[in-house]
Amino acid sequence: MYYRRTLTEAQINQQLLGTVLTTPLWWIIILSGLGIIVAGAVSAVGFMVNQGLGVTGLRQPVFWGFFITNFIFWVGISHAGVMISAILRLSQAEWRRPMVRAAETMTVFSLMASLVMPLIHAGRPWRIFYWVFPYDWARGIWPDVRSPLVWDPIAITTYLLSSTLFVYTALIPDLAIIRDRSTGWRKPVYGALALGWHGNPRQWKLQGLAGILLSALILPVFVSVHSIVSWDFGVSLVPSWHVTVFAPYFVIGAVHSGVSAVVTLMIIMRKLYKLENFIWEEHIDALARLLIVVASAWMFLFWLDLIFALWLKEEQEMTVWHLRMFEPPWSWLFFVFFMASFVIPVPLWLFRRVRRSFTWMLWTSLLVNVGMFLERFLIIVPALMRKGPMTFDYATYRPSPIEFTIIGGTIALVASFLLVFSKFFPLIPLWEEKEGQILIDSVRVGNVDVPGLVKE
Amino acid sequence: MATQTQPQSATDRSEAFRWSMVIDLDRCTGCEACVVACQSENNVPINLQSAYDQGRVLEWIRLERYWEGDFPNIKARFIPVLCQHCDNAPCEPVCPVYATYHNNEGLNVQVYNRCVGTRYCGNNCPYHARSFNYWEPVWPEELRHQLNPDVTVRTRGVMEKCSMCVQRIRRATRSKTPAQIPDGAFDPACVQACPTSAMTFGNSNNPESRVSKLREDERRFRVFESLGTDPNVVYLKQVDTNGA
Amino acid sequence: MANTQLLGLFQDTQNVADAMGKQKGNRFPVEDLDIYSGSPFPEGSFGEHDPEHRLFMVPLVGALIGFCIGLLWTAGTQISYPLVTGGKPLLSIPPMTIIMYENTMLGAIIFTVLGVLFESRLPKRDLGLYDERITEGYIGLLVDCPEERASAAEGLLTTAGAEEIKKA
Amino acid sequence: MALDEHAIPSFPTHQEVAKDILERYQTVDQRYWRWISVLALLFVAGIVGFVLRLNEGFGEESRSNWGYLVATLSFLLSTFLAMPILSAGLRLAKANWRRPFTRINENMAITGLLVYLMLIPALLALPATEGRLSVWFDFPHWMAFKGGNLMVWGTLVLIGLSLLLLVAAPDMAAVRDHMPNSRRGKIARIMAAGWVGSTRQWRVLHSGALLFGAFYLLLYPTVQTLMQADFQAGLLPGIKDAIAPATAVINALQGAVALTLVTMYIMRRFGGYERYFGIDQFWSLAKPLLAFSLLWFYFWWASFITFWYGRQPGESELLKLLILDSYRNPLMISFFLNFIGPLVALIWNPVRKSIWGPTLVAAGILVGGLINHIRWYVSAFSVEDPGQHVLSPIPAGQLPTASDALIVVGGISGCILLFMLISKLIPVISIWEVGEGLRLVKVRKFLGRYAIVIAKSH
Repeated sequence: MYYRRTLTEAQINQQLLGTVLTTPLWWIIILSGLGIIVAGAVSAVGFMVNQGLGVTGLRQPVFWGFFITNFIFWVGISHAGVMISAILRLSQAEWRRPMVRAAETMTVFSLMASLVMPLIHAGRPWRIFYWVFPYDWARGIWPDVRSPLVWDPIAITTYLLSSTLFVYTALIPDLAIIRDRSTGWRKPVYGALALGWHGNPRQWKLQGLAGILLSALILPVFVSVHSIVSWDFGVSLVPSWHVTVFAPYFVIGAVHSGVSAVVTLMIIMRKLYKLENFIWEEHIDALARLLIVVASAWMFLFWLDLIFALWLKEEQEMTVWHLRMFEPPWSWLFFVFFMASFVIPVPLWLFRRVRRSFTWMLWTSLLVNVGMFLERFLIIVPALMRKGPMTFDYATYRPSPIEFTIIGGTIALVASFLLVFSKFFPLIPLWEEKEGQILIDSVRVGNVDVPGLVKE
Repeated sequence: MATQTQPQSATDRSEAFRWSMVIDLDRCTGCEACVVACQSENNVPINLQSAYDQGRVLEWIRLERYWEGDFPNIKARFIPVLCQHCDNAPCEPVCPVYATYHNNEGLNVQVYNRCVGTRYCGNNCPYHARSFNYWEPVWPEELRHQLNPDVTVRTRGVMEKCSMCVQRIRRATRSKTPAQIPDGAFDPACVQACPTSAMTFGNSNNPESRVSKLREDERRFRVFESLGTDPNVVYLKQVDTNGA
Repeated sequence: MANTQLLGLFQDTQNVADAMGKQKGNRFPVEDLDIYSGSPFPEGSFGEHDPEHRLFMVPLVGALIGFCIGLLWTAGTQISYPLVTGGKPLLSIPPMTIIMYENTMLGAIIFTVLGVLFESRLPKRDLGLYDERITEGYIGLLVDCPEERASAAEGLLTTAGAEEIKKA
Repeated sequence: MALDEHAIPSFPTHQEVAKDILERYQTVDQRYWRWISVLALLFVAGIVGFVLRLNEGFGEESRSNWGYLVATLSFLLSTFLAMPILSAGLRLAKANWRRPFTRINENMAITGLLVYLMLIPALLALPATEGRLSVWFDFPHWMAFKGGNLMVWGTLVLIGLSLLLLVAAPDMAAVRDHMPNSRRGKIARIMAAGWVGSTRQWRVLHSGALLFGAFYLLLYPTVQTLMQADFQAGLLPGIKDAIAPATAVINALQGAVALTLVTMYIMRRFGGYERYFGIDQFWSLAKPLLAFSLLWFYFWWASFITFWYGRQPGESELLKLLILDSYRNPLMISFFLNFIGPLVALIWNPVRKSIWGPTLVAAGILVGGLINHIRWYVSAFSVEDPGQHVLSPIPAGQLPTASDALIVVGGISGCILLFMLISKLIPVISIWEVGEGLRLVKVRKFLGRYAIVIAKSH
């Protein structure tokens, strides 16, 4: 219902395939820039593996730090993709069209980034390959399925595989389009990828069904993944981790950060790829409305967490929360987290002017993700610092430059993945845009035309 | 499902051995002899100043000092903290690779070459009994030859903790029936070294052993009983009436 | 008797709908008519016959397989390594449930994708009679008919307003 | 919306709808009175049961008597009082299929009056906050604990009622003009509050409806939190189940959808409203019903796995009480009715896309919900000493006595009674909203078929 101007299929092809069929200069520049950062991070990892985890800031009793924070952060980001595309597909929301694929690809790549984290944070990463993949027979013992650390890789691999298949299935018709446009060596490649797609009614019908069915199947997975991540903490005995509300709290928080990330991504895409005809104020507006709801639900669960943490008046719970909220530097971080992820953005989003301004939305959505990173950090570290009354080795945690480099590296990694993907595949699904163009209509009420849709 | 999910106790009481320890805090002077003994017996690297600065101390048993009572009648107390070998050990089920599990002699064992170093067990241990090898362990040249051949030298990246000197247990119980092993026939290094014999070690499945008797002492308490970890190490302490 | 194929290319979607009607009217069975379009149209827009499929059974099969794998895997691990950890039962059902759930979903999803590909008759090795303008807004109407009726079909396509007609 | 080829779908005009609904509204037939009398009878029986309980007093020793009253209270809160959320939410989401049943949901807000009355004995049955854990921590007892509850619940009920009155104004105006001289017509004149349908009035109505809806949405979780914290967690020693209020909200939404479905079915079957509650409504509501059924399990599981794995002494005892021993069978029943049943039935589109399918599932969900609330609250009220750290002894499951049963039945039928009464004062189908919907729909020829175009203003 958001179609201001109608485009012919030819125009859509020509405008959305521009970057796929030609290589702009800025693309090379940005990519190489990101490549340098990634290279830096990789060498940092190498140094760490070579020297041992001593090069990080980790110490007794803070066994987990930035790496696990970053792991949760990226899993969180990955939750927007499926959430947006699946829920909006199922509810047939029209404004989903330009953003579904970008969101889904972001899911895939941020999941990859998150998978790296637990691998490199382990004491003997080379032995991890005993742990998850490939299931080895030589070692003589299989992983203990009772451990949450075994649930994690299983859940995340499931999620990764499913969303990859999800992306590919919806990509086939567009691959056919590129096949017909492209020349030279590209043609056979895309031809093979398109699997000989004709676009006859049968194929289109099943394409539609696949969208619905896969969405319906992936949604439960998406909920389970971050819940399982949250149970890494929930099932432990660490004060302020052992909370029943963690699962939904993590999931909603993930959606909060993820959808914000989608907003950021959409705005940057729009600028880089000149998608003014496809991404409009209305889309960002709709996302912002969604964010208001999500953020409020998340706040509700946050308060539940806080109230019931104090509920039993357990000394250790109190100590942890006191450390989090009132003792610098943690209190500063807490303040920033609270402001950045809720207090500043949400009231702003209540204003239509803010929701419809790309600049405002870009910065607020970035703000949210800064806040959400801090949130995860504050969940993990203060709790470990004060996890027991054994005061003997109370200590603080200060991430080392190595850790910062690696965190930065993951961000660059995801960004460059997205860039490369967008070089070979359109980030906006062409056929869905075209479908939207076909279904657009309007109903005349009095003397205004209310935009509407042909319902099937 | 309902019945399956019933928590069941880890240790089978019908087993021959259930190694446990009783520590009498009223006798402890905090001399740290146990710490030294443990280090030399179990090849625990020497904790230099830098280790303390970094907060990466490797210790299987440590003396925690705590204050009892309020000023002016305030007293410094000592409690030796080692792995409590909990029957419901929080550290065990979270390990993805069975690197730590409960053996049938009531011990919480750590299998170094299974360990990949996720450090989840360390997070989940309320007693801070586990320490992690952040660096490759090194010994001064002159100490190279005192390393105990019965104990593995742990490599970088693995968790380690008190094993109740499992090597001594193995040596003592090898091809013997419980009857052939008199109470107190052998002791872990810390117990052996304790000058005030504040520590007692033995088989608590044998009702005649000193441990079994001391475990019933009215001064008995276990650390963090409220967590339901069901520790195998029991402390004895007179409740101080004029302090606190 | 050998069959031949004709592909009429249209720009106006309405014409395609009419052409379909005409072909049907002239005893070209609807199963022999196919439509190629660059974007999906609501079902039955061209009066084409509704393709039947059995997609909804496929995920269930996958789910079942995934579930069984999960069950064997989790139960198998715990039974074959009877190591007590944290006093948990040797066969702990809650953790098994989580893993079995994930495998069930994975099985369902993989099978769905396979089912979709199979039901939409993909992958095809060669495109056969096809035109690249189809992905640029043209609609292709494919007629599959015996040799001697080809001219009739061609005539109908032209009268219906096909811009170009390709023959196999 | 699916439609078979070449059949031209047709819609009634606004005038037809208005005329039809007003006529149904005007005629009050025998059957209606029969229903009313039966419900009134049951309601009186409930009051009798309440009085029987009353003369055992509110003391410590007789607290367990009130478990079933509180369970009923919470059940009503989680079904009837959750209905306005549904209409408010769908209105915010601009779903067109909501229009025929929004008024049902809003009319249900009237039951708040009865629920509020039931809150008072429930509060009296609670022990003082001193010496036990409570969400009020160390606030003074009366001011915060009971006063706070009364205030927050009262606000919720008030918002619900004002939403109902505000949104009803145009239809009351219609009634006023349709039957000026009858008694109901005169009441309508007052309730319409001089509604003429000016642009300004409509703008006020629309923004007001959104505003009240948003308030209701925001306040409802708070009330559920108080319910859970004060009436359950506050009485179970050593419980730390932060998810419980969220669970209650989710289950409440499930209950609201289910109750809407059942009400629509009954009105189709006995009220002859087939043309308004079509397959579209049932189909569209079946989807959220399925979603909430899945969430029902998810939220239950989230707290179960945490307790099972953490397994501190306090937790294991509570697991025994709520899940493994005392209240296992209630859990099993509601587990089947609220999760397994809906899942198995509703994953099939043919079932979802039918009248009977969702209705049947919904009925089951309502029963299961009631049993689940009994599990929550009767168990909590059967604990002797909420002050202790670890629950012991674990109380056995408590079956309802005759008066308990009367209270449960009476409470529920009382709410239905109120709904039926209000529905003869305020038209049970929103004329203006349905009319608005009809204006936004058109039928057009789309290539080889006819299609419906639905417009959304934004």
